[in-house]
Amino acid sequence: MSDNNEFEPKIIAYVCNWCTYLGADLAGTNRLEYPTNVRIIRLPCTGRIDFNLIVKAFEMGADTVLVSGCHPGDCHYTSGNYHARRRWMLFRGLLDTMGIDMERIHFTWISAAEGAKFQKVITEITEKTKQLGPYEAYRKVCKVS
Amino acid sequence: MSEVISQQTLSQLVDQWISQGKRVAGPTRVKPDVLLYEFLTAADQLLLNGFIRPANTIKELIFPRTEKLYGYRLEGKQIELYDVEPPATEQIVVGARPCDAAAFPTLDYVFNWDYKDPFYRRLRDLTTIVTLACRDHDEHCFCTSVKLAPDDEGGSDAMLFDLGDGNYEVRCLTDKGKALFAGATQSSDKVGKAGPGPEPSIDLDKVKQFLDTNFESPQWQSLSLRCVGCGACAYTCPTCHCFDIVDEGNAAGGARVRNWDACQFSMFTMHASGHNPRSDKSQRQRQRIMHKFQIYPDKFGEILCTGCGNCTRNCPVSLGVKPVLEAIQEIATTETIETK
Amino acid sequence: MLNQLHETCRKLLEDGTVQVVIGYGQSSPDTPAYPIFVTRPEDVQQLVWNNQCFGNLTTYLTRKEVRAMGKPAIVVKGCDEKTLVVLEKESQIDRSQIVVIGMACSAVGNPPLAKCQACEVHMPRFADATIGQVENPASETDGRYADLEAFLQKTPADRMAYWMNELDRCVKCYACRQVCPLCYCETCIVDKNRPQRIDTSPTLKGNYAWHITRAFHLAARCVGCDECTRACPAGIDLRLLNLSVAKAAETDFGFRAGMDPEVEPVVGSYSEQDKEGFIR
Amino acid sequence: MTNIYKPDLMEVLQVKQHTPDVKSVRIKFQDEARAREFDFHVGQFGIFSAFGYGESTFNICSSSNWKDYIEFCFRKTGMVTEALWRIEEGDTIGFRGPYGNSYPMKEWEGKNLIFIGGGIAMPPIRCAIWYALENREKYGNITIVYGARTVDDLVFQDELDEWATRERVTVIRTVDPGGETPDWTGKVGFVPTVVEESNIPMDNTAALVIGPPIMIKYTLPILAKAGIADEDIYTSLENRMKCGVGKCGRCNVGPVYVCKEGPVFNMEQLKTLPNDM
Repeated sequence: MSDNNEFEPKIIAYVCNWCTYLGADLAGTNRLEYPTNVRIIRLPCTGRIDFNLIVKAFEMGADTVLVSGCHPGDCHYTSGNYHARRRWMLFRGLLDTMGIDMERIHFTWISAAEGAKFQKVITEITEKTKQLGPYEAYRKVCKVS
Repeated sequence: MSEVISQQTLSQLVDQWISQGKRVAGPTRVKPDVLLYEFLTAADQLLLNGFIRPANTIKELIFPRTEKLYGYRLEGKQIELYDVEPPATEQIVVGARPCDAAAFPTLDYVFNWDYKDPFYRRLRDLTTIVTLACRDHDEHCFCTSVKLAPDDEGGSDAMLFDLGDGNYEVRCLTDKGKALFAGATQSSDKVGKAGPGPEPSIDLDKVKQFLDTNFESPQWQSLSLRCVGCGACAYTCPTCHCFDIVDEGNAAGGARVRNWDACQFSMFTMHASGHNPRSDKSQRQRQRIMHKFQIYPDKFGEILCTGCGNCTRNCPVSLGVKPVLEAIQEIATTETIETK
Repeated sequence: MLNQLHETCRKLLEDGTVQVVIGYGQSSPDTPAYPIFVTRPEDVQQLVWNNQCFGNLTTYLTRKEVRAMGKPAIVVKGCDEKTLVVLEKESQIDRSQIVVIGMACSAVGNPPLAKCQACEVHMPRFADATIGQVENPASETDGRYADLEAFLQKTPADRMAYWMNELDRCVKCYACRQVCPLCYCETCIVDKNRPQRIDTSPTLKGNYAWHITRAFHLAARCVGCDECTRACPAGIDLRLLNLSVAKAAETDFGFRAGMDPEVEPVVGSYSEQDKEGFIR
Repeated sequence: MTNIYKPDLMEVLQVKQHTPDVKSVRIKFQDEARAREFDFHVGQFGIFSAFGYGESTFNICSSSNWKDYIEFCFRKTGMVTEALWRIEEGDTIGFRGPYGNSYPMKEWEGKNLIFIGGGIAMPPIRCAIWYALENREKYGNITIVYGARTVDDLVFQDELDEWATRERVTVIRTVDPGGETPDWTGKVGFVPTVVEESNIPMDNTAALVIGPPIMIKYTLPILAKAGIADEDIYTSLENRMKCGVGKCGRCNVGPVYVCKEGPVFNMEQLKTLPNDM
């Protein structure tokens, strides 16, 4: 297979403004290269990450979704990430029942100092998504009949 | 003399239509306790007997729950509109109930007055409806109260009568129907007969009189009190035809789509200003009943109800048209007595 | 039992304790009972109680038309009563302004509904008046999630296929939302369009988005009355979706909505100790 | 078969902002043949679309004598109007119509006209005012009473100025108490009161009253008292519509489909309709 034909996944990363976004920024200033497959969407806090946004990302053709924020205890708003964590735990149960591929939804804590971790995470999930291939199943759902 | 077809030949015919690439729909069990009109992939999915009627209607074949009106492509400031490829596949419904089919002659009025709706007409032309005369009815059926019958021929291209011996009498009512069964039937001296149908229980004149004079009646409040405000009645009604028009798409393009809508939703009439002419569910329930039994008859001369009873069967609180009409009738009777 | 119900309600209406009794009526035997609103003592005879009393009447407590009728008494089964706990926790009702008439219930439906098979609240627990006694109530089982667990035996791909088939039938009549006593939002998120989060079209895409949203907005709130499933004209087994979130809440937080009025709701609170194996 | 739901594509010629949340837009048909054959009567409405967002119903607020373009005016309140708010000169939008009935400009000939409007109701009156001014000899005295919450909320202010310079035209502007500015020269007070206090001669007069229901409610008795018959008092209803062609089932007031039998009604007709507004 030539390089041109290789599957390039679309990865949507919802990141919080205070930690992961700065972590991504740090990766940039430190010239830590990571795959360009990721599209970063900055939100104030992981507590703001409405689960509809995860669904929306898949609707719009994402192959993988990453949600990332401050480490527990580091939330700029004290507890946004704790609330988010609870919701994700419940949400995973629902998505699992619906047969949504849980290997395509990732959650991480990446602080403003962890540029290297950001690089590592993005590289890993890009590789992982490449192995999984395009998320055809959800595209089938979204093909308007 | 009559024309009959055996169950076996009918099945072969259905399979033949399917293999010809036609879309064939009929009552089928999608789950042990869920019986619906659905497209069939084989004749053995078709169920004709042993139930009163499916929970949905065949309206969907001609007025789909969601339908693209046209597509659009956006490129910079350029916009291009394009027609969505019109459906060209013939559709056949087998085993529809007469109360489903009877809706179409009534709906023809609204979809064709002044502005003609091309989408409705196209699918109407492409669809052949084979009904099965009803032998049984349940407590929710009231076709006889709205001047129909278990073997009403309105909207049917052909009608089957169960002869009870594994054969059906076929009465072809239109050219479309004749074409469908040409050469497949045999002459016989057996003549089918529908069941007696429900005893008429509603005096429509009395109801109409009430509606004409009781727009502002406190009774609407009590008549609608238990309504939870969903659209189950409207969406499983053969004659409800209200719709919404929305855009589906993104910055590059998409489609303008029409979707079923229902007068029981408060958003249905909400103005941009926030004012809502029907902000109360009593007003919405009134609209539904008025539309069916006053507005539509006054405008088009037909009642917008075929008495199928689906609204009540599907209602989570067993409301729907019949209980409301019966209550109206009772109120009307009591009031007449009181004024005397 | 029925007599006792009638007498209790008559008394409540007669002495003006309540202005309306929200209970069950029935047009003929063995047909589903439906909600009725009794305001006159002489009409209490219309109230019925039998295994056709499916509805969760608490859904009316938050409706403006019913609120306008005055202080209500409400007939509940043990399962419906759980809703009251959640509604009160969410400040939607003032429990002191409602008279709760709890009915002993062995099961509704014939055969009994799925929820009744693993019911452990045959006797209402917080009612102001409890009527009847359950003879030989089925002993409490751990079978609450049995149907879900059986479903989860399928592969994810098969589960996806199952839901594609089920949700294809959804016509977006919103009966699931409208019957739900906990879907009390003034304006539902699907009715908001700035931005349009959920496609309003009844396509598979719009239906997936809607049902994920519906189930998740009820996360750790749904008490499992299964009214949504009963109301669905397309026969979609929404119960499985509700159960999957409920199971996660019980497994991860030991929380069951509507069971214990003293416990803080799972959503809206947090613990630093929440487990997070899935987060890197 | 004609697709009755498919709009014409229109080029945006001009966008004008009137107030912090009201703009008017001038558009013309991209297709020249359509432009030539297009005709409408003042009072009719159109359904305008921002592709990707949806359709919205507005009165065509330009005069039917203006052949090169049509205009519409809207307040930014929802998804579609927010999208329309963003359009610029040269953009493309959709238009279908004209729909509905129109003002009886013919019947009004030989009469004095009084136009009473509140807030965003000026645009549907404006088309009739221009039409009357363009056929000046056919109509008697013209009085325009226009009120808004604040000075900033008055739309088409420049045109109000111009109308005031015309012969036999009186323009009365008013704002709600508290909505005036230090240099405001118009009146302060609600529209019905201003109508009553202005001693407008109302003999042989037809009135067009459009505005919020509350304004209409209190203005009507004043007109009646001045001797204007119900059949000479007109208004335009603006119900929520989707199809515009009498099918989608939501704009009816009792038995009347506003999109087809309206939007223009006189008070005599409205009095026969149930309270479904």
